[in-house]
Amino acid sequence: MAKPSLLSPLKSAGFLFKKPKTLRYPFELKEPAQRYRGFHLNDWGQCTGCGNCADICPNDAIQMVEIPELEPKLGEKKERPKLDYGRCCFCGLCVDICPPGSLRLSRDYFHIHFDTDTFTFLPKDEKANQENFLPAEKYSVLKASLSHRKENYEGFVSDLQYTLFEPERVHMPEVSPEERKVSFIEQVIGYNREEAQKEAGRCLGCQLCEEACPAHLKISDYIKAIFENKTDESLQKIFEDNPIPAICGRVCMKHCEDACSLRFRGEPLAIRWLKRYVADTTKDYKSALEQKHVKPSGKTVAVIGAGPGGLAVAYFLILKGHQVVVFDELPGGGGTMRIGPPLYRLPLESIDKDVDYIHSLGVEFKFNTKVGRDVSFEYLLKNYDAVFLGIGTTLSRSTKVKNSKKCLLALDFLKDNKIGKQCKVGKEVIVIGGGNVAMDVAREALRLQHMQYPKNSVVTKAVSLEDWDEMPATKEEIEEAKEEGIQFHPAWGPKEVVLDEKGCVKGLLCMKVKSVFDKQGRFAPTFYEEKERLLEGDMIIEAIGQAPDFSFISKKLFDQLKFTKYKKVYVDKNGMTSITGLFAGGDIVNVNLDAVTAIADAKIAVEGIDKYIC
Amino acid sequence: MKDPLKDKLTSAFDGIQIQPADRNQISITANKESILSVLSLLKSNGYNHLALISCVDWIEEKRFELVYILSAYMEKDKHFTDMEKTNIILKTSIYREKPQFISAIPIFENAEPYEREIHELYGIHFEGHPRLTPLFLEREYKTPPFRKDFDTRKYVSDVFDPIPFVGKKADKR
Amino acid sequence: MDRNQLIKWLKAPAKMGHKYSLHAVYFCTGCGIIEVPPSITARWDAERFGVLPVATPRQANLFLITGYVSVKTLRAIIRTYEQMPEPKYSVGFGSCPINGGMYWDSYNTIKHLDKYIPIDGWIAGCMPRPEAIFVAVTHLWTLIDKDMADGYKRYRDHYQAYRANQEHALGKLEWPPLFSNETKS
Amino acid sequence: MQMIEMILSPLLALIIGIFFLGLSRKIMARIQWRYGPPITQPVIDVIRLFSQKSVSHGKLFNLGIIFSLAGSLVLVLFLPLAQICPLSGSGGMLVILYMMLLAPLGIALSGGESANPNTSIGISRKFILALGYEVPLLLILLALMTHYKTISIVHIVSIQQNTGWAFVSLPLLLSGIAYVLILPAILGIRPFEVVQASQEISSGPMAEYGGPFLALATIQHALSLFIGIALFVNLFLGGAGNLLIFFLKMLVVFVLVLFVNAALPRLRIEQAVKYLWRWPTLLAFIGMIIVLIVRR
Amino acid sequence: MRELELYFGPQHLGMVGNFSITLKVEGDRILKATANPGYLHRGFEKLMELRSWIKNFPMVCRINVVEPDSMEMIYAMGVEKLAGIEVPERAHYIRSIYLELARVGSHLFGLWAYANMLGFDTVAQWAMYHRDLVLDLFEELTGGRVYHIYIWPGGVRRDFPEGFKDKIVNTLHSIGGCVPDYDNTFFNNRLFYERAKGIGTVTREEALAMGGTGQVLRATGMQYDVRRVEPYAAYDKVPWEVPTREDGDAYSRIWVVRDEMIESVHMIFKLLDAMPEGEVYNRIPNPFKWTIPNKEAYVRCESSRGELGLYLVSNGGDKPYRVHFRTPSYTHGLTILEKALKNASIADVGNIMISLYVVAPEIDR
Repeated sequence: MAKPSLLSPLKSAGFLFKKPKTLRYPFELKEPAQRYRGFHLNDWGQCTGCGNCADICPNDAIQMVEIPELEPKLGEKKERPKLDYGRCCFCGLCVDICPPGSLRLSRDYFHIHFDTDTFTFLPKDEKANQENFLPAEKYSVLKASLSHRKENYEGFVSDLQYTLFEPERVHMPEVSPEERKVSFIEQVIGYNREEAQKEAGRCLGCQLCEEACPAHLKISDYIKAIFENKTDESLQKIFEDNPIPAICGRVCMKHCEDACSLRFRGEPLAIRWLKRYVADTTKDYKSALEQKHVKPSGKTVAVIGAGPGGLAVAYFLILKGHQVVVFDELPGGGGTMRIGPPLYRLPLESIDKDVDYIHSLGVEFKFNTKVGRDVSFEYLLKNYDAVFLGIGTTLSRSTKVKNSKKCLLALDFLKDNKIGKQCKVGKEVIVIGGGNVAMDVAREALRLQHMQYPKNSVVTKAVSLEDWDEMPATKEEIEEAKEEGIQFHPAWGPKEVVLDEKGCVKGLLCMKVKSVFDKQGRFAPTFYEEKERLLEGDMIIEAIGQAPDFSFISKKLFDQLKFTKYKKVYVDKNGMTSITGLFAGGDIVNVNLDAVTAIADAKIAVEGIDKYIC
Repeated sequence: MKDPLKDKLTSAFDGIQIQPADRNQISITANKESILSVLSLLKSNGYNHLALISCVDWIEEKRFELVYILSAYMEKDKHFTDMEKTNIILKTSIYREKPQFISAIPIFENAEPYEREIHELYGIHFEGHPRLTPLFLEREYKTPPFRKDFDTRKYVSDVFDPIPFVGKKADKR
Repeated sequence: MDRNQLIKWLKAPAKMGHKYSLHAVYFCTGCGIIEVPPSITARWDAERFGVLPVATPRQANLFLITGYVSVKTLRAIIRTYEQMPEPKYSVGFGSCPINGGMYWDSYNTIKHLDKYIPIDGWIAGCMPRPEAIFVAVTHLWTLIDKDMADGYKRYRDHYQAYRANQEHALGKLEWPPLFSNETKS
Repeated sequence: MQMIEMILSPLLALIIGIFFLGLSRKIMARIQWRYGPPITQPVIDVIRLFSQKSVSHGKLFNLGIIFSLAGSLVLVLFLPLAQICPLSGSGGMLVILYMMLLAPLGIALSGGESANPNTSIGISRKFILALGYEVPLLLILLALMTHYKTISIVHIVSIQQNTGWAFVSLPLLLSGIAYVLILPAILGIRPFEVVQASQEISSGPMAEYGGPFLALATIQHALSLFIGIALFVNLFLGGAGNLLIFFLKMLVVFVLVLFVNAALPRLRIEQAVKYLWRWPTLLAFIGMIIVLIVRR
Repeated sequence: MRELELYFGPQHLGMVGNFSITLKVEGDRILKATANPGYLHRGFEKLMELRSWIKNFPMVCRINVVEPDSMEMIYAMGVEKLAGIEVPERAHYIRSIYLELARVGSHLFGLWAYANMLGFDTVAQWAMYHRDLVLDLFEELTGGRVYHIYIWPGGVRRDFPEGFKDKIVNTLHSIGGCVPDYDNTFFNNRLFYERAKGIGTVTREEALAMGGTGQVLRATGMQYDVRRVEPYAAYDKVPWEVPTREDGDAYSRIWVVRDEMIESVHMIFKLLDAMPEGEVYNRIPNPFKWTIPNKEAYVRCESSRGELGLYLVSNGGDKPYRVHFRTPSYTHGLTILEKALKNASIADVGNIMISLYVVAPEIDR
């Protein structure tokens, strides 16, 4: 510390002759920093309207407003965030939580106005709102406002490394491909409690999945219950909408996960596995669920088919106090679930767990009873207050190419392997089809090959009309199939099954596909006739689709049954077909062809039945 | 905490609970009668810095918890010991109905604004406090605002929201 | 200043005076005040625009209400606003006076400042940057030019309503009404 | 001729004073690393202030400020501006000494009417400060009068034109330095900006002025700037033969004073008075004694 | 002389922050001073009880506008202590650098306020200019000039942008280059000495009795600094000094501020050299489902004005049950200020208040 002086301060006078350090705003502009947190930008193309930003806003500044003009899409709400700059504190929490990363902050920060109403604002970005975003040469600071902004002026954006949500899913332990391809051991091991809680903790509670789910399960609720380690409560939530969690937890087509808001920049929440976790950890449904005593209504309903739809109808009806009898030709419940999904995917015990619970509620099951053979359809219609038709698709379609009689059909193959005796497979198996059933068939055939020819080299080939990107099977199914060693031949169409002299299958003659769908998006494949190729194989399985079997219905009644243009059974909003008292659901009604949609149909039908018989 | 002090405290006061130190933090729960003596004992044992007096409203248990947080100033200028690192949280409970307590001003001078604040925001009366006048608030509140049964959102929507806009804006809405 | 402005200035010197000599009340109403010192000092230098903080409201014609307004401050704000000589301009600075901002559910802050005193312009942001103050000043110039910055007139016209709102929020006011009852309401 | 001068002189003072106000803001700004307002800013301010409506606190409140301004205007008439000096013949320095007290008095009258505690503190400060610098000023003027054997400023100026500046003439050097030391106090700038100390007493006497009153007060402030410097230029820097040189001399003095203003903080009032009564008074006293000795 | 009732603030050019002091004066002497806070009371602690843990992060920095960063730090420390969240090594260093930058900025703001109070516009403007340069650094780092919302539980919100180290060094060098100017014009100014020496003296005994911390205590020669006493972030990783003065008056306090600023700059350089590479953020749990076990904690850190504490109680829910900030200005502004103002001159009210570095929003909360 020098001695205080009177003269030393006068040295400051020297600054009179130096250039001032002032920024001569607005003539000298200072760009805001790269990360500046200014007004919002929202890419409406990416935004899903999930509302996480509104939930995290500490100031209640974000409101989700409905935009009627938006086209509805899967996993998207017709809502967009609306900002109130009379509330916003520019903290950027909304940016860090935004799962698709559509909400960003720009470097604009001017809005000066005499009217407070202009401070509420629906953020859009340059793409959606071009007139408000001006290129740098047209932009003027002095006019800057919410409707006069600069183009390409992104500031604080979401960074996957620093997001508030966890983009990566908890790894699901699986049996390795080498191990699983030689047995029918269940591929997925399942979460333990910590893993399940951790995974459940990723859920942001935006409920996009609930809208996407055909049966509208209360997904965020039951996942929250899992997070809080209340599996019983979670199971109760599931059972409100879905009585077969053990089945659905394994084979559901998980429309919910396709809609999960985390899917954009990370992996979607493992909703299906979590449902499976709940179903599996609960040893006994009965103790976990409270059974309410309902006064019996005295009405009886017949359900044809014990598939997911039939089971769901039975369950919901019994809860309403109606007597239910379920008829099925198979020796156990589950319908297609019992025969379709291979054992490594859906073990029989899981099916029986769900079916047994429904049975324990008082539903009468008549297995090994084929309607039309053991009991007539007209009898059911006459003697029961209502009949639910949940027969599903039980006939496999054939390609009908030359010699296709020599091929096996997918459903028969699967059924025999699952509940009958194992098939003898060839060393080179060709599977025609690119759907999930084809994958199941191929992978099952592969396992059988490995089990039956443990020493020899074997090969399974999958032929599909569709190319990689169009293949209807799910991505992970294809991935797993590839892991296990299945050869894919996409974009090849079958032309002829080639036989050798003995009449045994020698191979499949294929031709290159030009296109699968026509301009309207209908299935109408065209081929390059000249590009041919012979795939060798000693066994061919056709897995190109299924059709329902209505043979048990008499001609007279069948004529009364109306169909939609997709060749589906027509039902009204109550789930009733054109025949009074006959309700229908499941694969014969909807185009989704999966379990959860069948449950959704069942719920509609149950309401209809209830209304009809009471 | 040094053991002698612990012994002193447990021997001198009934019903005192001392939780073991957790990351430089010791919680002591004492009876409300003995709190001032505990404070002065702690002060004479080196914990001479009253950092904070706080209050927690445990509405379900129908009690207010008064919290005194103490730490130690250094005894010598450049000498640091573990004692300075330690924060003592001294807690006591008082009834929620007509809450009353004794002022700690005679022991710690800077307790004055803290107690004044708690009086204002929780409605706890401190005996022996020279000026329990309003510190922060301008309006009068039936329930002191920091109590858990005071719902500030309801208050805002009841009191401020009905006030109408003026002029053009009022006509527009 | 271009030539047109020069002509206008010659026509209406008072208006130009109001525009280019905005003396601001230095009142730290809220946290927004933190950006006022930078803007009036060397880095940004608001004095280039004729903006200068002055000591008392009597000398000022610009009132920057910087940030949230607690009930206790509201009393001081009304007092200060009424002391300012007409014509006077008030600018709400930051989110909080517009719609409550961060403190929308606080029992001790008011949400809409324009219910109590008229405001001529609002600046969005939390904090608005110093640049925003300058742009606001230029906007205010435009408003003054177009005679749209008429908050003080509105205050006179609707004084009864404003006073009623003030008394609703603050209880009885200890000072007499600024305008007598005869003014139209 | 005298009539024209009577009008011209205050007008010039006004222009120069307001120019100095603008200049001071500009120069201060430059020392503070910034550009500062346009130099015409005080004019705009004054125009704006005149157009504003303001509350009056009573007749005396209105009269006081006019009284103060009138005092300053009349004082200008007694000051020679280069060749212009409307009332050169009469009064002389004693009048100036007397008139210089009028301005604070007017402000005091006016401020006393408004019951603002800051104003009353400001007024008391103003008088204390005036008391502080009047003593050395009186001694300095006495020394000058004794040295030049006249009380007329015009004479003093004309003598200096012949014999050189008083500031550099040995006998008057100390008095000159004393004047320099009290000049900030006369001008009311730092370190003697105690009267208007806005950060302490909200600009003191001006606290209740708004609108036209403040405009008048600003003009009065500008005039007092002019008077303080013009007096120094006349008494110690030999006045000037023409207006330009007079103005340049004033400018130099003003800029130097501004450096002090920029580099020093404000003193407390008692420190200010203590200072004023110590060093400048001492110097002025010694200076006077020297003058007396030299006279012998 | 008659007694006058004088209101210093809230609308006052010398008042920093919305605060007011009611003075009872006789002539120029103050008989009694009563601090009158509450102009900025927003019921912060109540509002925080209504918002979830993560939503409080944008809230908490608003408590103190001058140095929001230590507020962020204290809340992050409290939450980390309650929830047991670990912070990566690099984040500790970044936090320290960030907090020291904030301290420099805050002290420069204090210098502005103090110089402005003395009518010392020139230095005030310089200090504010240099603070703005520090704010530019913050803007670059965090995206906000004033409210940075940068320190999160589990680390910091973003890593340093590219080339940021050099920017810090350059900016600090350019500020440091002006230290001689400041010294010449302000700190070694005779009139500053006259104005501040012996004004607002708080002796060590008084300071200890009234719970003073920060410069108030360090100006009396005690090296009490929470960064040293109970080190947090990376303050125990590099060597640094605690500057002190002996007299306990405004002059000593301002000098302590100056020395602390210089020490902070040196510390930043050391921290920058020692900073390791690596992660800066351990992801916190999903904010919508984040609950913290039933616990209480008291944490403290050294803000630019003294000891800043936080008493945080959780009842196991997704929101804090009780938050209480122990802010240095509370004691300094309500207890010590009233005592220090007694018998002072009116001209020194702001002088004393700002030398105690009373920041009003911190008192009111």
